Amino acid sequence: MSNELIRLKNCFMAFDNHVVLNSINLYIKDREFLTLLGPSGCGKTTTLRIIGGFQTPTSGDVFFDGVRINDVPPHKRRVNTVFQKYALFSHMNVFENVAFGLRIAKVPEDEIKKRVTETLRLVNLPGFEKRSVNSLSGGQQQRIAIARAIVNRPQVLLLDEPLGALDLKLRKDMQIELKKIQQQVGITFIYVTHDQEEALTMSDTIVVMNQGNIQQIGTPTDIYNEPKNAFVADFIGESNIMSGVMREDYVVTFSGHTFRCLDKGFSTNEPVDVVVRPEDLRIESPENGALRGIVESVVFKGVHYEMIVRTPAFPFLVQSTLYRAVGQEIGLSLTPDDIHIMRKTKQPDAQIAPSPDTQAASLPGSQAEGA
Amino acid sequence: MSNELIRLKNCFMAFDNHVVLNSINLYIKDREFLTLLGPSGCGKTTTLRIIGGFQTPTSGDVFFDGVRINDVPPHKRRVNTVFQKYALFSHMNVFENVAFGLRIAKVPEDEIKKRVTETLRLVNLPGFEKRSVNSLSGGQQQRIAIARAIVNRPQVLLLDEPLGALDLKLRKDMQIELKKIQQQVGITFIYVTHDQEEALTMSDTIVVMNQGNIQQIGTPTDIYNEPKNAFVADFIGESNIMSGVMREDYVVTFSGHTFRCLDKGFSTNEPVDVVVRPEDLRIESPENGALRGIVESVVFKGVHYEMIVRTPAFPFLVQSTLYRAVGQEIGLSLTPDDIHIMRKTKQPDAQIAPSPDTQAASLPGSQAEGA
Amino acid sequence: MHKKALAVPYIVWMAIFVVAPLILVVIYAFTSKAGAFTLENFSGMLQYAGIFGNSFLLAFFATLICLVIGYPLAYVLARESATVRKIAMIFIMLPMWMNFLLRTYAWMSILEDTGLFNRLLSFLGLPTVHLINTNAAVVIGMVYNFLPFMILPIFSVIEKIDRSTIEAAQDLGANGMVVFRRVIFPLSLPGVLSGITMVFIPAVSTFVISKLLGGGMTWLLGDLIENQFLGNVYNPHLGSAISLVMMVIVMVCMAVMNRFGEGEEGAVVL
Amino acid sequence: MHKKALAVPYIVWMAIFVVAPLILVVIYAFTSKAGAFTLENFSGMLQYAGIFGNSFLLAFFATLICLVIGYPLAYVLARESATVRKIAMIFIMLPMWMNFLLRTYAWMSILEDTGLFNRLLSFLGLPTVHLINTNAAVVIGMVYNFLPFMILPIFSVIEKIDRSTIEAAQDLGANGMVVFRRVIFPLSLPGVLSGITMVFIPAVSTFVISKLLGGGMTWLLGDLIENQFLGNVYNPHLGSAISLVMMVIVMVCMAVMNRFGEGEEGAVVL
Repeated sequence: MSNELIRLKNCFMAFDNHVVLNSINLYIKDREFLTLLGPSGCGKTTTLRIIGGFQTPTSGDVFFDGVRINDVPPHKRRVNTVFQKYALFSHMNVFENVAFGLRIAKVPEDEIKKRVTETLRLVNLPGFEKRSVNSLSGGQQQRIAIARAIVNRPQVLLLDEPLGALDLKLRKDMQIELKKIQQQVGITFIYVTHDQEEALTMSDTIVVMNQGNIQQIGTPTDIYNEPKNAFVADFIGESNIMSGVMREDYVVTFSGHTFRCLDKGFSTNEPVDVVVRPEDLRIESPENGALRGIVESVVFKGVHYEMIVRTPAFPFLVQSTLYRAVGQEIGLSLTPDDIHIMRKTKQPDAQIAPSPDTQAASLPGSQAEGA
Repeated sequence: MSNELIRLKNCFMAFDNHVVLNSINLYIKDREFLTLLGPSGCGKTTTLRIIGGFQTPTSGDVFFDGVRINDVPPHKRRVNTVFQKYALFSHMNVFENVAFGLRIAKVPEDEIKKRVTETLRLVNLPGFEKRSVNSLSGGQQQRIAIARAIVNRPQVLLLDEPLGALDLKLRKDMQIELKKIQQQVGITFIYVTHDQEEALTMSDTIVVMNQGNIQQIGTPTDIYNEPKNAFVADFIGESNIMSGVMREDYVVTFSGHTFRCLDKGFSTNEPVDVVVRPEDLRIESPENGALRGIVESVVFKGVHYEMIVRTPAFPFLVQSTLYRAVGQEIGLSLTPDDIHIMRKTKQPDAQIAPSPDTQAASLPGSQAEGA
Repeated sequence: MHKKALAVPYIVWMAIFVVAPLILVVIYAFTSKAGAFTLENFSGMLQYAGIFGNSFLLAFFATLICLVIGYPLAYVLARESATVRKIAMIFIMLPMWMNFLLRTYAWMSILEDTGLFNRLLSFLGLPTVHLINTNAAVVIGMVYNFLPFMILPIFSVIEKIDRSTIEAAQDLGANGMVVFRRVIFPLSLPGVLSGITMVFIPAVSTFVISKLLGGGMTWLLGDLIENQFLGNVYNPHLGSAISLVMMVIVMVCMAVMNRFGEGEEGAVVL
Repeated sequence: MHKKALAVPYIVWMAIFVVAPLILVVIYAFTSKAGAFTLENFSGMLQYAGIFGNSFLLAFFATLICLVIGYPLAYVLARESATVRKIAMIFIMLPMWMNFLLRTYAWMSILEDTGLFNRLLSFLGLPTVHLINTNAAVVIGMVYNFLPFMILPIFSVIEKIDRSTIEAAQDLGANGMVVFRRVIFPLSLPGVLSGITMVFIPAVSTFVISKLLGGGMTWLLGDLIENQFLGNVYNPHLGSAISLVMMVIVMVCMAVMNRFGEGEEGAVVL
């Protein structure tokens, strides 16, 4: 509690009878890199905008350093934002963009010059002062947006999917750079993304959200290794998610077999969700595996192969550096700590997305017409 | 050669003295899934547009089924395109959008109805006929764009970064679905992307491009395991790329040590690029490693940890399921087949991107001002 | 929040500023010179049926010609480079910088029996035509003066049509004609409708053009109204009544057209 | 490619259609009634210096007032919901649907010594003012007639300013006033410039307004030109010359203003 900087208390938000935030509670520590992670429409951006002061919660309170700031307008908050689409001032050059906040704070001119120059060096764009912002590439504009925010030395930097518009390669470089900038300037970063890899790479703390509710808060390792429910498990990485039944403490049945596991405290025969990570399934000879199935597809992913192995009860996604040909029969083994047991939750309505197994449509016809 | 469908011969393209395509040669086989992969501005979209007929090469020829089609306008090519931003007809409903090509081909009305219904089922949007395209989500619009193209049973489907605007999770689902659709309709897909994972997942053949030149053509495994040069190695996956010297056949010196390798045919003491994949470096005790270094940073990536291990000569990127704390001294070992040797190429001018090692800027000041 | 509180009385005040004169016109139309309520101003309206008919007919033709000339021009321009577009726009706007009377007068001397146009015809060995002081001359004057109002809205709508939408249509087998008919034209309809509105309304009520180019032979509504306000008759009450009736007819026309425009593609007045 | 080949003669033809009358005007201005080249039409211009001065002054004030009234309105509207915007736009455009003469006439009866305005003043216990047949009345008429042309371009530019740009400025410590001064206003300048152009040009050359509301007391350029074309004097050559000079002065004004607008932010005519 000693270094708690921001607290959201029962923040509830609704537009037109549509609940966007469902009474969330969250505190953010000083100097941590916290990521709000979730699919579009989960409320993560709304949460960020409430902290930035651009939206006021319908009910609930926001505290900053112990002081309630619900009614403090954005320009009086010691928080700066990097907007999703940069939102640079197109009528000013790079220098004036970065100097904007300093000029408003009436910082002396030579101090402004010094700080802008230093900050442009920090974001790896030294000498760009006189450039027009419209002439910059996406990655450069992104870095000017960051410079414009951090030059004011805010206590908190809010970042709203800042890398969404960049190429994959550039995005990975910027991830490293953002983390480095955060460590150098030593301030709190609150980061919004829908990219779970981004979240894992950069964060000290991840807040997984869905449909206006916080699903889980924890370190990347917590979230990945101990997802609290099927949604988190599925969102934070590829997973095999099955229905199962807890026979007794440490014993679970799923996929037609009974396994030892590490979980207890469920009632007898309680239905549960069982999650197994694809990289935790080990390929064995058919005789040695706890499960036995046919390789249905193999995709080369670089570091590993990704296979779908169809067992009588369930098609398992398996990641392995070993190659097995399509059609081959293999065994799969798994240890008790590879099995994650979760209480059943009401499954949130998924967005309409393809489910590979319900696909039974035939072709719209053969290729008959002549060229 | 028997099933060659499309051939680009010395295709050269320049706008305003800026070379976009530098005499590329490429052939595409019938029914293959070919991906054009490269960073923005590498010429991949131009290549696609030349095949689609939207651009005519400055010089060079395009052949389709052996016939030169340079001057055939787009509406006479048996090729359909899925555009990057969908390009749906906003004044028509879903049915009319999908039926557009069929109506132009004067297909009978009941046949149109049948094929549109079938195709909407194929893309998992049955019953969407009467919807307005403006009311659909990004993923749904994307699938209507695919339906609108494949309902015409083209011989080739061109896809221009079709998943770029979608959320990560949805993108992964669509990758699987696209691949499935391609197998079901059994036509050639030419796919443009900057996402190497997308390319590895879906393609039969990958064409890596940079600055208007083809860098390498091959299967995903070829490209990943045997990159032809440092650019490909870097672009297709995270890599440690170092300068080295070939002492003699099968012997290479880099990072201050000499290693056995599998490559030969270089002149004595020829300078080369050496690529080592981060997942190929194995963590050992400091005494046992061929290289010895200090862990500088650790990032949890879900499946593995990603560490930067600073050796006296080079900071190695290492991916391992083993955790080592920051500051710990460790050893790294690697086998001859982990070492990839490449001839030096003129390094293409990289776009201005952050290079972690040249970063020496100091902070723009400490956090002094009061709240 | 407090910004809105400030805005409300401001908007109310503006509404009064805008609406007060309109209400006054309505009052005028329903009162006699003595100020008493009367329907007399409307009851005599039938005698002007010919003028109404003529005005709407000429305005209709002028609008139609503006559409036929202006649409292709807007279409061609919207596909040109930025430089060509800019230059063309300057050309199109150029006459607007010149006094309305002046440019209409210039047409008078072009269309005269011995004017530029007939001299050009003679030069080419063609028979001359009598244009000045005919309805044709009035329509030409209207087209010249109001054409920019047709071109601009159509141009700005076509310019905004995404290039890739057109490429998608080509890709699906549509040749140039089909792309236009099934994609570009339907998408440009809002511009066409606003262009028609912006040409038809001033064309119906113009009075200078008919005076100069029509030679006062055929009276139009504009002349009739002007005569009530600036002319010898001076009867603003009748003038207001005529204007009101004209406004109502115009509004009905536009409403009908918009209804068509929203319906089936291609069902527009064309 | 062949499309362009078709477009070229079409554009040339349109250029002739547009430019021919303009050239004719220039020819008129430099010829006598007999058709001989002369500079006489220009040499006598100095005697109209007073009318020129008056016209430009009144147009300047009308433009300024339109800007002062129109900018806040456009600004407020651009931030309103789509429904409010739509309704407000209908209100703003409403007078345009009414005959120009008619709405000006309505103002005449509002501004009369015993008109609506003075009656309102009396009712409020304030002294009445003499407005009709003064320059003030003419300016009011201009403002009323041309205000929509100021509001629309400013509105459409402000409407397009990205909401997040404004949020970014707030985020960086700018309060409402600073956001406006440093971000919104500079970004809205193109709209302001086009609004000024669209009000000033017709205001300089209007003739009906001064006739009805100014009572013919002060002649404006529009009246002077009308008199050459439609009036008793009938001297189109002099009329053309006056118009040309007016056009040149207007263009110089606009060029100077645009130059300022491109320079430092805030250096505009405000």
